[in-house]
Amino acid sequence: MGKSVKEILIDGNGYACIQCGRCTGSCPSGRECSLRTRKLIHMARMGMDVIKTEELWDCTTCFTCQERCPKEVKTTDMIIELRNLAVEEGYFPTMSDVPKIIIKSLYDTGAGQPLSPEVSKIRAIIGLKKEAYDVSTNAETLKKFQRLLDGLEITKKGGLR
Amino acid sequence: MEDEVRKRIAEMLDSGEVTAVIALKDVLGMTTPCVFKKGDDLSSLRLSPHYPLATLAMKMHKMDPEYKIAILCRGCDERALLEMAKRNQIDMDKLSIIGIACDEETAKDCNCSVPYPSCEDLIGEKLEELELGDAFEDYKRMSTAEKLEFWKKQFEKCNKCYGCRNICQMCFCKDCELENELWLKKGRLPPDFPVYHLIRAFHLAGKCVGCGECESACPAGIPLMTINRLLRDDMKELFDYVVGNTEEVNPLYTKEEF
Amino acid sequence: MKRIGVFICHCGVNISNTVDVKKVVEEISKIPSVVACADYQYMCSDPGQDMIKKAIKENQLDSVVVAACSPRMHEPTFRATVSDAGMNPYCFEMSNIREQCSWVHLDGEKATKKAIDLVKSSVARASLLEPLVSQGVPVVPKALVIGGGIAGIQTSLDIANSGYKVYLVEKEPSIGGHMARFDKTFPTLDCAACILTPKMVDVARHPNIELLTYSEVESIDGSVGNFHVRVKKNPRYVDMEKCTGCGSCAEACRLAGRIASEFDMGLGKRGAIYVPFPQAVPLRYTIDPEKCLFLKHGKCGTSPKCADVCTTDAIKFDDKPEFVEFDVGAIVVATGFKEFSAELKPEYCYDKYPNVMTGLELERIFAPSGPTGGKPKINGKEPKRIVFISCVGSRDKKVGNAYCSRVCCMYIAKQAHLLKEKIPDADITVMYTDMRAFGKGYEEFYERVQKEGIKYRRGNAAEVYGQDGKLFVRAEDTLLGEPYELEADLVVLGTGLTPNPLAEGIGKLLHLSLSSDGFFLEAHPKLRPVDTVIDGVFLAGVAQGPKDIPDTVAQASGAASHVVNLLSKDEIFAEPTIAVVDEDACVGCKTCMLLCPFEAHEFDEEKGVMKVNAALCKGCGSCAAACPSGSIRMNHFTNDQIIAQLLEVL
Amino acid sequence: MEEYAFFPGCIAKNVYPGIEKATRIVFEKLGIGLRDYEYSCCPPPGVLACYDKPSWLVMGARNLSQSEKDGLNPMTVCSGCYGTLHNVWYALKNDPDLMGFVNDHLGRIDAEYKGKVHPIHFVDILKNYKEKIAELKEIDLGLNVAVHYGCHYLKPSSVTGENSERPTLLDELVGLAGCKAVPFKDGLTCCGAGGGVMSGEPDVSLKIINTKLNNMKDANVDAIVNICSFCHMQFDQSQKKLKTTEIPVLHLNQLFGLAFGIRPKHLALHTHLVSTRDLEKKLKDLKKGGE
Repeated sequence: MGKSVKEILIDGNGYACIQCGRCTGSCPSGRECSLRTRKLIHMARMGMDVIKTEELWDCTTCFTCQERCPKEVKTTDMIIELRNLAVEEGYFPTMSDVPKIIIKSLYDTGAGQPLSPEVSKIRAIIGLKKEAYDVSTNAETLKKFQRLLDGLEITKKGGLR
Repeated sequence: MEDEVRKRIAEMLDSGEVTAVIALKDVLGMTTPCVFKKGDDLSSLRLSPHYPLATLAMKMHKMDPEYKIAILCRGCDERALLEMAKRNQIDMDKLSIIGIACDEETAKDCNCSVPYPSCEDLIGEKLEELELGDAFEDYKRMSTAEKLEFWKKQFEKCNKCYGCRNICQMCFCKDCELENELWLKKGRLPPDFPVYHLIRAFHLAGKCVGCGECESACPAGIPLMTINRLLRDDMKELFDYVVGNTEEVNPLYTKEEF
Repeated sequence: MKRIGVFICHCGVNISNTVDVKKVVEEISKIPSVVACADYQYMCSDPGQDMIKKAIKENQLDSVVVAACSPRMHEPTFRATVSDAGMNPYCFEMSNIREQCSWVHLDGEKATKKAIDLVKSSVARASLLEPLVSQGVPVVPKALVIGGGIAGIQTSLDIANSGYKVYLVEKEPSIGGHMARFDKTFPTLDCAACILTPKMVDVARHPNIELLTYSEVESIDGSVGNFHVRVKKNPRYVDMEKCTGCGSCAEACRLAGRIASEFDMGLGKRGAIYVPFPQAVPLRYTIDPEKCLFLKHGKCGTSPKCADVCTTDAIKFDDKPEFVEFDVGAIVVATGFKEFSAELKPEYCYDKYPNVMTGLELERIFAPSGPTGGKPKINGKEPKRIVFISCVGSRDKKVGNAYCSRVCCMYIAKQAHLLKEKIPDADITVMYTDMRAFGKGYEEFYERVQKEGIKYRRGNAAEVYGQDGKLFVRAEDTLLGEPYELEADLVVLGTGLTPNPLAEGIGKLLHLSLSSDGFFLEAHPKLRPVDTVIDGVFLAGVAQGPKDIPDTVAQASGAASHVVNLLSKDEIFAEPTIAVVDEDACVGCKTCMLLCPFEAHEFDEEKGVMKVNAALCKGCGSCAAACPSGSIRMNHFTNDQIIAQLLEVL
Repeated sequence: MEEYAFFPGCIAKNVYPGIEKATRIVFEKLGIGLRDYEYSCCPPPGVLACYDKPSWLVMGARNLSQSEKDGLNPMTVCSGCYGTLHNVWYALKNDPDLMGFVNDHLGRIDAEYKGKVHPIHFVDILKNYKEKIAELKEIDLGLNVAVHYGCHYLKPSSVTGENSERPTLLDELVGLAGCKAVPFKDGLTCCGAGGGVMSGEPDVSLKIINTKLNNMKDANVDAIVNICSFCHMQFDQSQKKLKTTEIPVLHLNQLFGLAFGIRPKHLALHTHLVSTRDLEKKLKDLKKGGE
């Protein structure tokens, strides 16, 4: 299922890029850090180690670059795909633990952001059920959900199996 | 219902509104197409089994466009007339219609979703929301290879009697391409797969009004309506065009892009 | 049995490198009907052609097959060859063993086998070919030119100077087009008016040119050599004969200076009675019926002031549209372009801030006849910090324009230069994608402009935003790899060229095709750039695709030479490879009529059958394919010919 | 009655339950039914889609499949959830192979997604109820607000069909509560939380939101109104960390709740990290003035 850099470039229309820089000029993250969307695409096309760069993880996926691209290059979509590839290849520079925590929580409760006892109390005070109705409400459903996750790569990558 | 039709025909002929009425009558226990004129005995008039009358109207119209005719007209007949008019074969303004609605049994038998013509003074009950179900569900489930096998088997039965073409209301060419040696060699049976039937299918795309006569005419029992009905469905799905329902030009016959 | 000659070309080594030509000759010679078969290195060369001619005479050939390249280029060559030798040119058949064989296969053995099959199939077809004769049609020695910009002006003058009558139709009150709006032209900095207005005057004075301004082509019938044209002259409400162009009416108009002038891109003002610009040709006034108080409300004070002051009694409020009809032998379409609508790039805020303007608007600011009298003032002040943004609406698939507009890089350079000249202390930055200075003297001009201190920063602008009355442009300097922001007093958008939406109607009247970019499609992108697929209809200028002035003028002269070439003939011969209706089999269902893209089918009411107008039919075959009864036969592409050809390769 | 499957998303139920509450109140008053389903996390495009996209697709499709048998379209109150569900729907709709892949996995738990229901953002429902909202309004809030869409609601426009450069919907909607959407510099930029940046690169994330908050502050707004629970969390939590601005943060449904006369406490405003006390005081004064 994983795509190579070349496939990512083809699917994302990356070879159409004319390096005009409208993506980087539009990038709210690039103003605050070293992320240069244009450069990432250039590196990918030149066969450089784009997936090893830390900047790849500075994108907030706001899609402004993709929106402004005059050549219909799917810059944001490509960054997401390149990150997938980076994870597959083991380059995951900054937030190595965070996804694992989230994946664990997702597996245990079905929620990326689990309910804390404090919020549970607040829920009751404002007239909601203490716990929301969701995948964890019914033990049988949660088990099925976990079975679904067991068959997906995410649990492997998240260190759950 | 027959009486009502008789009354209507008598009125039209007596008043001089029309000179002739194309209908069906009983001849020695067989229902045959016929022309009633003023003073004719109408007791032999029959309504069933149905038989396509549009071709007859077209032929009479071509002989003398000023001759005033009325025609006994079901939903399929009307659709056929409309498609003929679009192809410059008949002038609907010069034709009177005696609209009759088909009963549920006939409609279901024909798998017809519009078993009535659009005229106002309709004879019989208009069946508007008929539940037909998908008659071709089994066929649609087949794979392409299975479909090919299916048709090979069906078309092998063909003995090239031309019955399907001869009865077809939409076949009004003077020289039929199916008799052109270029495509179909004389004396070869069954005709080369799938030439005969595919030429017919191509010619009927956007043209077939779904009357079902070809299938009833076929002595070999080839399910011809499966092809034609699916073609009608495709026209609906691809171009939102229902053959015989609108005055619109057939989308296959235009230069415009879709 | 027919006597067929087959000639196999090596095309240098293009064919013979992959295909074993000797083997092909050997196999083809075995066919009984082939009485002569030979090969040669260059069949299209003189000796090659002579070889064919000799073989025709020696062997009394009925048909000839040449197996070589694509027929696109050389079918006409060989048709002429066989014709020279006394054979009917339509008994010639070409087999393409280069593009369809040697160029696309690597395995020589298989390619040779395929070449043999291809030639065999051509022989099969050749044995069924029939002689066809072209019919001559007399040519009307006049031309119609649609559009009065520089392209239309140049074409008209060239045709008229060759001695043929020209009708020049322009929809605006004056000819001149976009070029009349420009101040100076790159890279020589000639003043546009100085080089254009003399030509405009020449057009007006030329005895062979009939100028129809403020007019539109209503209908065009007929075909090459014999077009019938109907033109609608819109009412000017001013008598062209009486008006002297003195201008007192415009001064007197109650709405003088109150209506946005189209010619000035809305930056300047005019009255309800106006000329678009002082050098207009014809210099005759026009009343705008949408704005004129008298025409709209039937009342203008106590009496219309224009009429009051006109000394020649030229105001004609009861003016009506007039229709003119005439015949021409050829037509040139020179409908020009429309500037890209900058509001389609909302991130540049063109519609939000008055000091974001388009290139064409800045031209009017520079022009001495423009709203600021040529002084570069924005809101009454000289801008000091100026940013140019290139590729606005060009090379931009987001707005549907994949193409480069070819003029923006250079007009930006020119405008930057002019601004620097007028405001020496201005800080001017050009944000660009790529620099394209491809024309004669262009690169040199680009260099000069950079030496003058204009900053070129690679990387196009991402967005423009306003803050506290100031304007900022954001971009990445792609050479430094750094995003940056610039404050600007003026942002100029290097807007590109888009197809003129008004040309769409003309295209429909003439059945012209469009390229994927929306401009008119030429007959061949390289070898026939001024022809269209419709015989007798030619293209000039930006109507065919973005161009600068030198290229426009060159193409306009090219179109004129094609027109003259056509008009100089007494008769033209249409291709006989057209559709023919078998009247006995036709049932008159009119299916062919609905499908014909050239409206060549007519219904014969009397016989109740269809007939084909030989002059209009292009032989596309749509009708023959759709005819349910098979009553339409395509000359030269009959069913039996095609099937014989197919059966050989199956 | 018009009815939707309510997809609250993790934040609105587990972190800012005021959003869930406000949504239920507003929709009840508008007479729009909301039905609950056994949903999981959307899952977010930042962490999950970047980590393993196929898993993200399958989990997203599982959520979409929940209400399919009832024919109800899932409604989200978070542009992030909307982005995930909408992108999953769009990708599957246009790619039968991908649909097959997803259903192979769903088949393991006897589920199937046929693509018959599609996600909808709650503002796209509210925009058809402008008159009803105006009728239900009890208090003209009279606030100057900064509106925030959340990137995934607007972009990519080729998928969302929205006008990503000049959206006007929120200006109109806050107007119904008597508020004015004040323009501010870079009004449409990202809040800086998405793409895993909030958790992975907190410094970058804070810099982005800090610039954004200061732009809002320069425009003198009384509150930030958002339609995305995730941005809501970023606006509220980051102000606590940055301590440079103190602009109350309201989800649009909370704003409507206030305008409909619901007490702030019932909308859990008091649990926000940035104090809404000044805002509440202003409302109290307004109410008194009104009486």
